[in-house]
Amino acid sequence: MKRIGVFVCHCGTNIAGTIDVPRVIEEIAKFPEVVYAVDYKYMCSDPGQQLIRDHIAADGLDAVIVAACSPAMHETTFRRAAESAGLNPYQAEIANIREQSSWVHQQEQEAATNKAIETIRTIVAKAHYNESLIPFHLPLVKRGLVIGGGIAGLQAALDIAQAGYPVVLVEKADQLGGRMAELSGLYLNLDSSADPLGKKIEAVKSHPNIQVLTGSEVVGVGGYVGNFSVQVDKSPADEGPVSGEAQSSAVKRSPPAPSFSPQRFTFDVGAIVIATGYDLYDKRKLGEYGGGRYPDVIDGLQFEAMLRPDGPTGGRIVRPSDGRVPKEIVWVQCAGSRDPELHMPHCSKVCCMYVAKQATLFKQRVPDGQATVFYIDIRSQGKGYEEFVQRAMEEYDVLYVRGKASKVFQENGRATVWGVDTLTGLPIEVEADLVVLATATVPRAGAMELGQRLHVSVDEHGFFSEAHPKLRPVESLTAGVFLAGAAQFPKDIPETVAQASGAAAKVLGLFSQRQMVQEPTIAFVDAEICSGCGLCIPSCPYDARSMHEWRHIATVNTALCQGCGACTMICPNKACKLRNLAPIQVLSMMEAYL
Amino acid sequence: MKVSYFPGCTLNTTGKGYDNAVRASAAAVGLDLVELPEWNCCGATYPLIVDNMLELAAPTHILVSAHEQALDEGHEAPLLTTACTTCYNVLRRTNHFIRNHPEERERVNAFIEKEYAGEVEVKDILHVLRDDIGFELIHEKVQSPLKDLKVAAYYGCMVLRPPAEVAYDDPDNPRSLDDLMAALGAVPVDHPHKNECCGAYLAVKAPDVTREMAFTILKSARSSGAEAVVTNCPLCQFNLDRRQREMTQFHAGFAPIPVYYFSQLMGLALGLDAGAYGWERHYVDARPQLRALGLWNG
Amino acid sequence: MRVRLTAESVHSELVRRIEEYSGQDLMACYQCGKCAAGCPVAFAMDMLPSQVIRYAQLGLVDRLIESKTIWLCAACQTCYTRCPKGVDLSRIMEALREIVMFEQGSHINYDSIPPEELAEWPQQAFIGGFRKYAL
Amino acid sequence: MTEEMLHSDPAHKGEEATHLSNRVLIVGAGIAGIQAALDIANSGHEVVLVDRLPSVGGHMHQLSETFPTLDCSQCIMTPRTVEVGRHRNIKLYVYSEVEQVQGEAGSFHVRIRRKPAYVRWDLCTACGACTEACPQQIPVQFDRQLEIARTTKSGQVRTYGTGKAIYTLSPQAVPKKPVIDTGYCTWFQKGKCRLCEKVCPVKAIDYEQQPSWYEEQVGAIILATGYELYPLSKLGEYGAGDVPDVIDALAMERLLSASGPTAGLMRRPSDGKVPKEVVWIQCAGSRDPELHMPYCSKICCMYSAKQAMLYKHKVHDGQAFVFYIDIRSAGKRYEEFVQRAMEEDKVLFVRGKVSKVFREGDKVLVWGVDTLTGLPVEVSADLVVLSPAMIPSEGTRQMAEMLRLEVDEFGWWTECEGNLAPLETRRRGIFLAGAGTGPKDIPEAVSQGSGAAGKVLSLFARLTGAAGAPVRPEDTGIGSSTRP
Repeated sequence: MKRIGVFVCHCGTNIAGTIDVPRVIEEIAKFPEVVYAVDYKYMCSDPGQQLIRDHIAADGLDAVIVAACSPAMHETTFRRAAESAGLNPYQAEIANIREQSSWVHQQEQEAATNKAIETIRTIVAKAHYNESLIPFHLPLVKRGLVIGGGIAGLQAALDIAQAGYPVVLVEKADQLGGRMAELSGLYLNLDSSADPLGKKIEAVKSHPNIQVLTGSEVVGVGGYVGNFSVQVDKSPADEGPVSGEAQSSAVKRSPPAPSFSPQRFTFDVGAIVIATGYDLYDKRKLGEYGGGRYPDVIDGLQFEAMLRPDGPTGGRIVRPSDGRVPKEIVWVQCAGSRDPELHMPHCSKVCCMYVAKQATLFKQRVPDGQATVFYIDIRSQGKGYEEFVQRAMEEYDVLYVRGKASKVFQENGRATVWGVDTLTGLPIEVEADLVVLATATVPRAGAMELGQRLHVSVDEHGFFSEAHPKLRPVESLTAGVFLAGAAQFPKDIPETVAQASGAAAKVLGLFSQRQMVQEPTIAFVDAEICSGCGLCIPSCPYDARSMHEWRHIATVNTALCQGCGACTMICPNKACKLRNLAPIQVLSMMEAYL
Repeated sequence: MKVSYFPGCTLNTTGKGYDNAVRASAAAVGLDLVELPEWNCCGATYPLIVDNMLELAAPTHILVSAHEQALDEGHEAPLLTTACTTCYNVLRRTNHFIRNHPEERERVNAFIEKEYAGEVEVKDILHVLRDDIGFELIHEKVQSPLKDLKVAAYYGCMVLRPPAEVAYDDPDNPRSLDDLMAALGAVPVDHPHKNECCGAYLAVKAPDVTREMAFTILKSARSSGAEAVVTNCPLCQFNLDRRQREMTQFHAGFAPIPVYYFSQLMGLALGLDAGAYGWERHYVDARPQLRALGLWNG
Repeated sequence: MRVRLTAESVHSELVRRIEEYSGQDLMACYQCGKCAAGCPVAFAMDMLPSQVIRYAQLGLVDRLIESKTIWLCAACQTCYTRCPKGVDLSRIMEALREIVMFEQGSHINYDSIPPEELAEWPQQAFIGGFRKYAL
Repeated sequence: MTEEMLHSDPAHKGEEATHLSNRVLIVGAGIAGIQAALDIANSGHEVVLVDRLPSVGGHMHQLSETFPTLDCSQCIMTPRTVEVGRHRNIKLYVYSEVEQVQGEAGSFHVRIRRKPAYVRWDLCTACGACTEACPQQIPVQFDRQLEIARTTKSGQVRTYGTGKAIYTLSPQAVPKKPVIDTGYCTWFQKGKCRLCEKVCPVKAIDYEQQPSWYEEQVGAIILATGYELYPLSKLGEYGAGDVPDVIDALAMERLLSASGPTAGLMRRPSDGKVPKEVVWIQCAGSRDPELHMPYCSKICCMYSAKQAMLYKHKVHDGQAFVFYIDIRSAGKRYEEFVQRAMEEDKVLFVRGKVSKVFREGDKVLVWGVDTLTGLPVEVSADLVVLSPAMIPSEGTRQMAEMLRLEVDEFGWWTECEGNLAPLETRRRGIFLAGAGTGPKDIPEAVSQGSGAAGKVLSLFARLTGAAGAPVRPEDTGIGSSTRP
């Protein structure tokens, strides 16, 4: 017999507004083994937790059930509370009477109350069989992997390395710098981006803790948090030494002997930062704007290249079709963004600002030029951004026209934009020398595949999913894998840099531990019953199963097992079991319910 | 290849010349157009309000006829074509609706006392020529190539929009008519307004508006170097051609430009007798241009 | 006069009928203006196509009923083809025409057209126009 | 995490040899400060976390639900606040302010002043008897000074404050200990009452309590001082805060919150009626270089869409109007969220800044414009919610002077470099996180909190000489050939 205490939470009115809590208390007090039952307004609050701790001691409880919200929310909270009172944390269970009762049955209070009572009854049945478990300890490799050598990856690598840990930085391109290296300047101060970026690159390359692999791709990742095994292929085209000034070093270097097989590196890391950045939406998919059809219809990065002193035009703004300096330029915003019907549903976030910057730089260099921007909403919400856009309007006479352009065509050497000014209600036509499409910002090609390789979830567009949109923005849902920069969603540079430092902090937090702690509520094999059929091996989504080397039974890699239970379903003899969710527990829970 | 053919009201009356050219050219390239034994008007506009059952009855009736004809005469597949883009648009969309709305389909069927579930495939004549006959084959059959006549292909709305329901070409940058012209020995010129609307039935309510819409298209065709415009839409042909009468008056310096039906040029290129192709109905007489190129001696 | 917006006016019976006849969700439009930017008839309209939706969103159907725009829409579907929200504006125009004609009768008088002009028109223009502008 | 683990870690070797401190002072226990504190504390360093409110959580604690997921703010926050409250590496000073900072990176000397709560927290068990007994209903700052009218049994409408003169911030407050508002307490004001003292079972009430001072030695500082809202009193054309049914956005959060003064029921302040037409006014004091603040406050568009949505979920037959200049929904799933507000909840967004708001009978008239039709419009609303500009939290400027740091003309912290060093100040060892540098939404503030933590951890490693152990090529197999 166990001594079980049940603590019912009101969650303000979230639970108590629907469920008759006094009746719940009255009923559960009658359950066998329940020696104490009490309710409180917010169990998760400090006094609520204290209540639990007090009664563990006072009533000699050896199991605790908190009837409250989803275990996803507060299981850890209450297990810690139990632990701090000397109870094994795995003797603390949650009965979810909020998401599964009060919230979904708001109109049926009687039924909701009954369901809450039944839910608690099943957890009591489970608690009866719960074992006291001890977490596993696993070794921890204190080396980081950063994927992507843009500003996000550079910053994350630096922060980790400066804290004393080795980092491997893998970049697909032949040089470091990523998209930022393609930019002409930064908004606000219009500084050239080359300088500060160059310093970062230099700091990374000269840091004794950082190893850089350019021209390389992560092709395989195995293992788990603290113990990832990584395979990186370095393309044979880039055999020479890594150099940030690849432009200069590439000039006089005899081509290496052709070799077609990439160089493969395999090494272990404890944590991974994904900083793979963004691509621009293919402008050829924007037929109405003549993307890819007309030479003088270009995208934002192509225009950046023209503004860059080290760019192909040497910093001259010229029309691709005839090399002349354009006098009139039109920017078309939301080219493929905010368009759930035909293109991308999201706002690409950075376009409003870079367009304002490009228009300003154009006007600085071609003072008698005319800059026109078609927009839907001007999104200049960053420090100094609103002022920057207003300056573009006031000082540089950039004409903002509120309305999405519908058609762009080139005729007689001129590019014409059909738009509208929704503020006067007039259809507008602008004949320009050059049209710049602010195409949607999308994940880098291959992001989906990388996500699969890393077992990290991505959304339907290929942006990496954060663990929680509000409170865990730099973590992925996979332990030990963190996110930085536009790989997660379009971001401007300061946001990217801050997030990269945040990802680094997560890595450092992980590395500050001596070893990894693994939840013990995972699968195990009952060697007595296992027939060695091997069915569980392919059923495991985490590759945590294998056959024992010489005994004819299946085994569990405790580091990889996530306790999902797929093996327990497929095992014909029920030799695969989950700790604290054994078949007998499930059966008794069902029995309690029926 | 036997295909059910729906001429439609326009090709039966004012567009007879276009129809003659379509039938003759099709026959010359091995496309056997079998006119539906009985047919009615399609309605000339696809109904856009939700309660559209009454308006769908007429086009569904045509689809049913095509289905019955295909079964009775043993066509390879129930395929219905038309050279009127308006009819194509209405029939194609009706068919699309019938296929995708089982409940409304029942109501239409009950109304016309037939059982039809979208068995027929509706294709525009140009689509059939492109995919079922092939422009290469047509090119091989050309007797008198069009002498590098610079033509601006004009598609209008009906075969392009809404794309999900009717388009067999890129709605922003269609190619099929251009490619056919190239196959016939003409030089298609690229111009930006091949998919702009010319005003459609505004012709009857606001001819001045249609004139301006047509002007936008023709001006751009002209400045792209075109010597003629070619279209596959009888209403567009009318709007683009007929409205040139007032265009010179409103736009100084506008030089009239002939507007051909694609089938007229096709018949000529295939070396057919083009006498009954309705040349006399053109406002801008095309014959002098053809004579100058040696393509017409009538 | 200021136009007063109320919960009732923005959900008026006429607004409801526009949505019902057209099958379109008026609130799906976020007023980017792309329909107006691409509309080939916009130059002749007294109210932009995007404003037709806007007036309907505000419940100002009276002004829509008086507008020339709904009679100038050629249903070319350029707006719908490019709409980022998939709003079929030509259906909204058609719904409005239906509503107006239901109250006011046909908007075209064929008797006034010279017979020689009538004889020139392609059948489809005549029938199409009749379908759009007459009950 | 144990002490043993901490000191066995190679990253921390060498600490004992120096006089440098590897503790961190974090000023502000909003979500940015909390995140930074947890990241640092979980890495084994001690954190001194200071906040001037009686409990941690900052503004996020006041929010009802958060965009774009509509997660209950307090629910998702509680695990963090509880962890902060219980963390062995976090030393919490609430109801306290940093009074003096001296020294340099690695060894800052900090003096903290703790305000008198008039309650001995060491004795208090948070039973709540004092608050229950307190006769003085007061408008409280946490509820944005809201006063809610209720109809009494006799049919009279009476206005009540939303809290008591002895209060805790919320049921989930961490720590959950009461303080006395001496400005309202009948004992402090009139010299009588002492009811709380009478009911307190553990004799924790101490009317004589004095401020106390504490000294702390830290190696780094994170400023997570956050924001405030521009006062309505400065917005004369919008009623200057004198119209009870014209409230600011944080007050609306409290009205929408299940733990708010109406327990989440939608009631308007003046007469307690359910508002049927509600207007949100964007850019109230923002984007206005001439008269108010020139900058965009960044988060208003999103929270207004969220509030309008939540309002519609509570008042199904209500109508929400949002007057805006530009809709700024530039975040992950933000654009989709706003479009959902329009489509599913029929929120009517009207493009045009409101010019005037005034009382007419029991209604509030809003004069605006729809720039898309070109029509002047008005709404006779039951409730008007303003989105006032965000401004730096009170005292930021003084703190800047004390720390010899720069703030911009509006009082926001100046970053070392806006683009590539957004978390650093010009002084080594002092870092920034959250809305103290300018308006930010929650994920950004959290990212910055973690980011600042990363900066601190890196700094400590460098200060203590733990950093810089060069990698050994044989560990990765990546030979020296990849290095120049």
